Amino acid sequence: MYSPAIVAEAMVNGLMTGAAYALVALGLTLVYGVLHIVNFAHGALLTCAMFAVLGMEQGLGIGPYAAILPLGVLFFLLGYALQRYVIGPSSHGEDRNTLLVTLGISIVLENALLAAFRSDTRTLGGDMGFDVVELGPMLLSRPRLVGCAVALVVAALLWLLLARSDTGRAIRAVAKERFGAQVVGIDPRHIFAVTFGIGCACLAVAACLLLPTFYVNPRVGNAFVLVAFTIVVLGGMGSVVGALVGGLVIGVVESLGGLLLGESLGQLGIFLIFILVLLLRPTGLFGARA
Amino acid sequence: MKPRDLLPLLLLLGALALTPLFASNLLLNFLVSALIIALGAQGWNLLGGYGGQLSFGHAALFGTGAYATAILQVKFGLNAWLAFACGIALAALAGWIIGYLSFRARLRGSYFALVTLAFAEVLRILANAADFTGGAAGLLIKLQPGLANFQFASRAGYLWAVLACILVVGLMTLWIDRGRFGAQLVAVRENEDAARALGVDVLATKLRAITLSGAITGAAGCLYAQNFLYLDASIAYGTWISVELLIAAIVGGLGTVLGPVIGALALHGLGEVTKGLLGWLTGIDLVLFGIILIAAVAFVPSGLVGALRRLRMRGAAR
Amino acid sequence: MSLLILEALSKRFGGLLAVDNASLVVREGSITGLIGPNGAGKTTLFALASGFLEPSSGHVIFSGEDVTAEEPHLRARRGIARTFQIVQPFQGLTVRENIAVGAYLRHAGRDAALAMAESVAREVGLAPLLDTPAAALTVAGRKRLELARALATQPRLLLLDEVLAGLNPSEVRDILPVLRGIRARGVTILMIEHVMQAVMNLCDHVHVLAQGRMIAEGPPRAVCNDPVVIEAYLGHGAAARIRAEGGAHA
Amino acid sequence: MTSPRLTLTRRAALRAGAMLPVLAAPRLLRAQPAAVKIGILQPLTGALAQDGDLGRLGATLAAEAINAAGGLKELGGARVELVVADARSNPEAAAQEVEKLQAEGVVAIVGGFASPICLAASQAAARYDLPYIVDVGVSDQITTRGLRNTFRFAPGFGTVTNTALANLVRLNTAGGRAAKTVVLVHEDGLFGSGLAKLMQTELPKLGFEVLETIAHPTPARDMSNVALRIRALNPDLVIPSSYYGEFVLLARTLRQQRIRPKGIYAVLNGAASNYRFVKEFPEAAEGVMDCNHWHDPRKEEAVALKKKVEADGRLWAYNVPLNYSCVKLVADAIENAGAADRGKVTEALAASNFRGHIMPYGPTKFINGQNQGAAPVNTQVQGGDIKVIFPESFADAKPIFPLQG
Repeated sequence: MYSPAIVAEAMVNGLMTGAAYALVALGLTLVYGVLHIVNFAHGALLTCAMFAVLGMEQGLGIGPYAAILPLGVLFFLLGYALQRYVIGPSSHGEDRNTLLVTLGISIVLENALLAAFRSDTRTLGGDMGFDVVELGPMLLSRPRLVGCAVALVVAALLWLLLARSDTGRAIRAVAKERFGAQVVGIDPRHIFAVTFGIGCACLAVAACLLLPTFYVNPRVGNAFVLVAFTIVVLGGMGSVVGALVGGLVIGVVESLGGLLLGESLGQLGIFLIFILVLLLRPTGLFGARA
Repeated sequence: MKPRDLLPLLLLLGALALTPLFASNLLLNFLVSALIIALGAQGWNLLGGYGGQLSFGHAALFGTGAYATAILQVKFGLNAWLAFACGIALAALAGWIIGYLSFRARLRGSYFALVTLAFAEVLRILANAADFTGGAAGLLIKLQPGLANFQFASRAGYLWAVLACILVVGLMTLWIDRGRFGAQLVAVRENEDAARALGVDVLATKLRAITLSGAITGAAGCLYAQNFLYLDASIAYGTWISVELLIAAIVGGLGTVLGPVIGALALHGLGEVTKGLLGWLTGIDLVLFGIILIAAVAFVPSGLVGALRRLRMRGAAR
Repeated sequence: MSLLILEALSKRFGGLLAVDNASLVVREGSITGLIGPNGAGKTTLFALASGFLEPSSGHVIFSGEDVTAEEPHLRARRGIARTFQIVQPFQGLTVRENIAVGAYLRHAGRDAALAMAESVAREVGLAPLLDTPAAALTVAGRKRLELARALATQPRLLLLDEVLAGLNPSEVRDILPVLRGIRARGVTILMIEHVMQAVMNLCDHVHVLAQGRMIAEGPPRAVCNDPVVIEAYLGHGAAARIRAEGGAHA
Repeated sequence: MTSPRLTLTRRAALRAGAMLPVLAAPRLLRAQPAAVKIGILQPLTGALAQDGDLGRLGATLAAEAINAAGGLKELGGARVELVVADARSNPEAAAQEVEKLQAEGVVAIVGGFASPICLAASQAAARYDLPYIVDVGVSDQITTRGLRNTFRFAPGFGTVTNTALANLVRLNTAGGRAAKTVVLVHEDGLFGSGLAKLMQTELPKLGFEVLETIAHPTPARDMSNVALRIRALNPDLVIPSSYYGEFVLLARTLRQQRIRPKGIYAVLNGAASNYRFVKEFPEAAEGVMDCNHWHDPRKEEAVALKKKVEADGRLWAYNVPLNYSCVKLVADAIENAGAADRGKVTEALAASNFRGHIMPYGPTKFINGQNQGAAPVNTQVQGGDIKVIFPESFADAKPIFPLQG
């Protein structure tokens, strides 16, 4: 019913959207894989990051791409502090408490943003969103292409960090065997906080890449949370490669589902995949077998 | 059951039942809203508190109860009381189906939490798109106060209806707490393998728990529909309801008979207080609410009922 | 009369053959030992016997009936109870509540179950600790709790996975009469054990598992002197060395 | 119904008692009659907070205007005092807030914004015979339930759709029947779906072919696929009904994908007649038409109010003049009733013939709670401004249709 060119373009669109999803999911999967917590504050933190991008542009004249580095660092510190001084101490190592604490944080952040910025939907000024790259018959949004590329680079860097660096080894050690790691002199609290910080830094990067083509309001992050969870599950909780591939797969599924079934029911596809993966292969595509 | 075990429950519910004698409608309305959540949280608590299966998707059960009651009345002209009973039954069925699928697949912990969340979302999208649920326009139950229609002219009627349900569920929870099923359920929560070795049918135990949980939370959904007389997909199946139920149960004290009731009242009360204090700047009241929630978890990790128990023990020790 | 028969059981995990064509018979009323070096597959064999794992091939026959495909809780109902090598107490519950979970298998009522729990606690020496949270028990206490919970299910066959490991000699001495008492009540026991003193003292019959295969069986003394067994434990040539040393001493 | 009344009076008495020390200041008591309280119910937090905020702004400005002009004259110059309540973007909270407003002793409630909130809140208010004036909620269920206390000042779905279709036909005829095929894009909630359903049945009768109806969720993360489908279908006309964020995404994506239908004819759109959108994306917004609530540009009061709002750095959107008008309508009804008595105010509203509002509706006339004169206005973004193109009686610009591709 649709010409192959349209379907192909939908797939490319899906890949580009999926790359952005993957970035959001990267932070989530890392935090889940290491801390074994479902971070409910993820969406609100993404919203925070998006407001930060907006503020950088409007207040300091720093464009979204130039903001990647400073905001990445800033959100790493923010995430570190949140885990080290709020989530860690107040959850007493109980999953259900972590759940409530992250939920509490999301309520606080979301409404603090609401109080500070009102509920208006805002966008970055300028017509950066209209830049296109012509590829045959396809008109591809330049900011989204850039986003796609940066997402791949970030995923690769993260993978390298985990696989090669000392910090990465420590993170993996803590993820696998908390007490064992402690015995060899790793402070799990520090590592947890570092992990959470990296997760938040991923969000900051995602925000920088999303904003040129998206909008921001105090609730916008929620739109990405459920889909990010789906990706994390699909890719296997804790797997960086899984999050990347999962993000791309979900992006394409959503895109084709939207094209063929309509945007609303297309969402159904995502959740059905989610449920089926959980029921049939709960470790995901790339997760270690439990 | 010893009378001593019953006392706190009866005292609390008795006191609440007497509020219409002196309280304003504002307070009664507040109580009805909070207690509907309390009832739903009792359902959540049976599965999450006693059974250790933390669901993020109890909206699936709440919404099924609510929609069933509404649809049966509006589209099929069923009597409201019958619709109430059917709503409970269908919510229990929904619980059993979700449980059967996920527990058969051996989903636990975060995995179970996420799959329930997804089930609730699927139902929300379907209810929003389907015709017989009224689609996005939702369903309006006709305002016809009268006992036969399960609608009350005064708020007290709703209050007593909810309290009656809470009492029944409270007694049932107490009975479970003191019996074989409760012991096995708690054993499953604490250690599935050990429970299995002791002859506990883990799957059946979990299924019983989620089915009962569905019936209870579904009843809360039915009462919600009868009270507000309007439903749409994001009210019935929205994430907010799952979150409210689990917060109420956890804050109140997991695996305790009174926890969900105390938790729901405390949280709703807190919400009203912060709103009253700081309502002038939109959003700030919820910021305070969030901070208090975090502080509560930090300083009262075992829930309010646990804290009360400790206080009483300290008092007794003196 | 044999109560439990494991018939040519094999269990494969991916490329690893953890249990390889192992057979074993436990006579009713006996205390049978299962010994073998670390990693021999003893715990895997227990998991097959109690239903926690399904064998790749072979059969489990309990009291004349094939229970190979049965779930653990159904086997528990038939009268097979097991303990775990790594103790698995219900951390959040008291000792009484822990044992009661087992007791509820045969007693639907709360009072009967609690009474059963108390009597089992007395039998294994946990009576003074009935209201202690399980999380607060010592290692010895937890081992006793494992035993008590299993006993509370009123089993015909008790599978004990290293209940003595981690105990000091005096604790071991204390628990041996308890085990004898249990057998005296007519409960058959199959135990994995490393504490040879206990094996010698208790067992009527011993099976030896090494690298997933049954390599010897017989009365404890005979088995301990079996060169095949010694080699399995101490490595190739060990038996000859010991014999030589023994000769030199003599 | 008797027992709640009793508690109410008792409570009111208690309140009065508590306030006695304040009122006892003798000069104050004599100089000024008690303020009349009007409840403002808006979704100030949650998903609809943006609209709730705008509604509150309009209501506040109306109260300021009334008080600046000497208050309620029939009541001896009594001041109007607004009691603002937050519906938190959900019907349950809204119903609960109605109880609170009732306890505060308001004489009427204005607001709601979203249809589900209006439905739940007006029903809760009906229990107390408390007059409820719907500001925006367009669902036709609102006025067909037979609730005596509920009034809607603005047009409902039916009226809006009929006007939108009639104007579309006129537009198309004038434009040489350029448009034959249509794609409907709508959000999948109550408002978008309801509208799309109506359009789907009506458009073919008017000679348009509906090629496709595309629903999308709110919030939507991506509009590329909607744009792709539109490009594949290549309709003459796109009719979108979405909230702000999604329409902005759609318009931007269409522009970016160089998809230029002959017209974008929005109905009750969240962005198409929103100045922020026009300012931030002038190119994407240019030429977009909308059939929506809009103030009457002929009325000086409306123009002055718009200037004032913009001078304060706030956004001008239809919520502002609607709520402004609704509060003034209630004030007028109180004046006519001669007392802040809800029964009398309800009667006064039902019989109301109010001209002092700033909407292009003519004098109010309620039948079954619906204002008969209420009608939407067609606007088009032209040269970076929002112009009225229909009705011709007060249009300040000629429609540009079809757009040059």
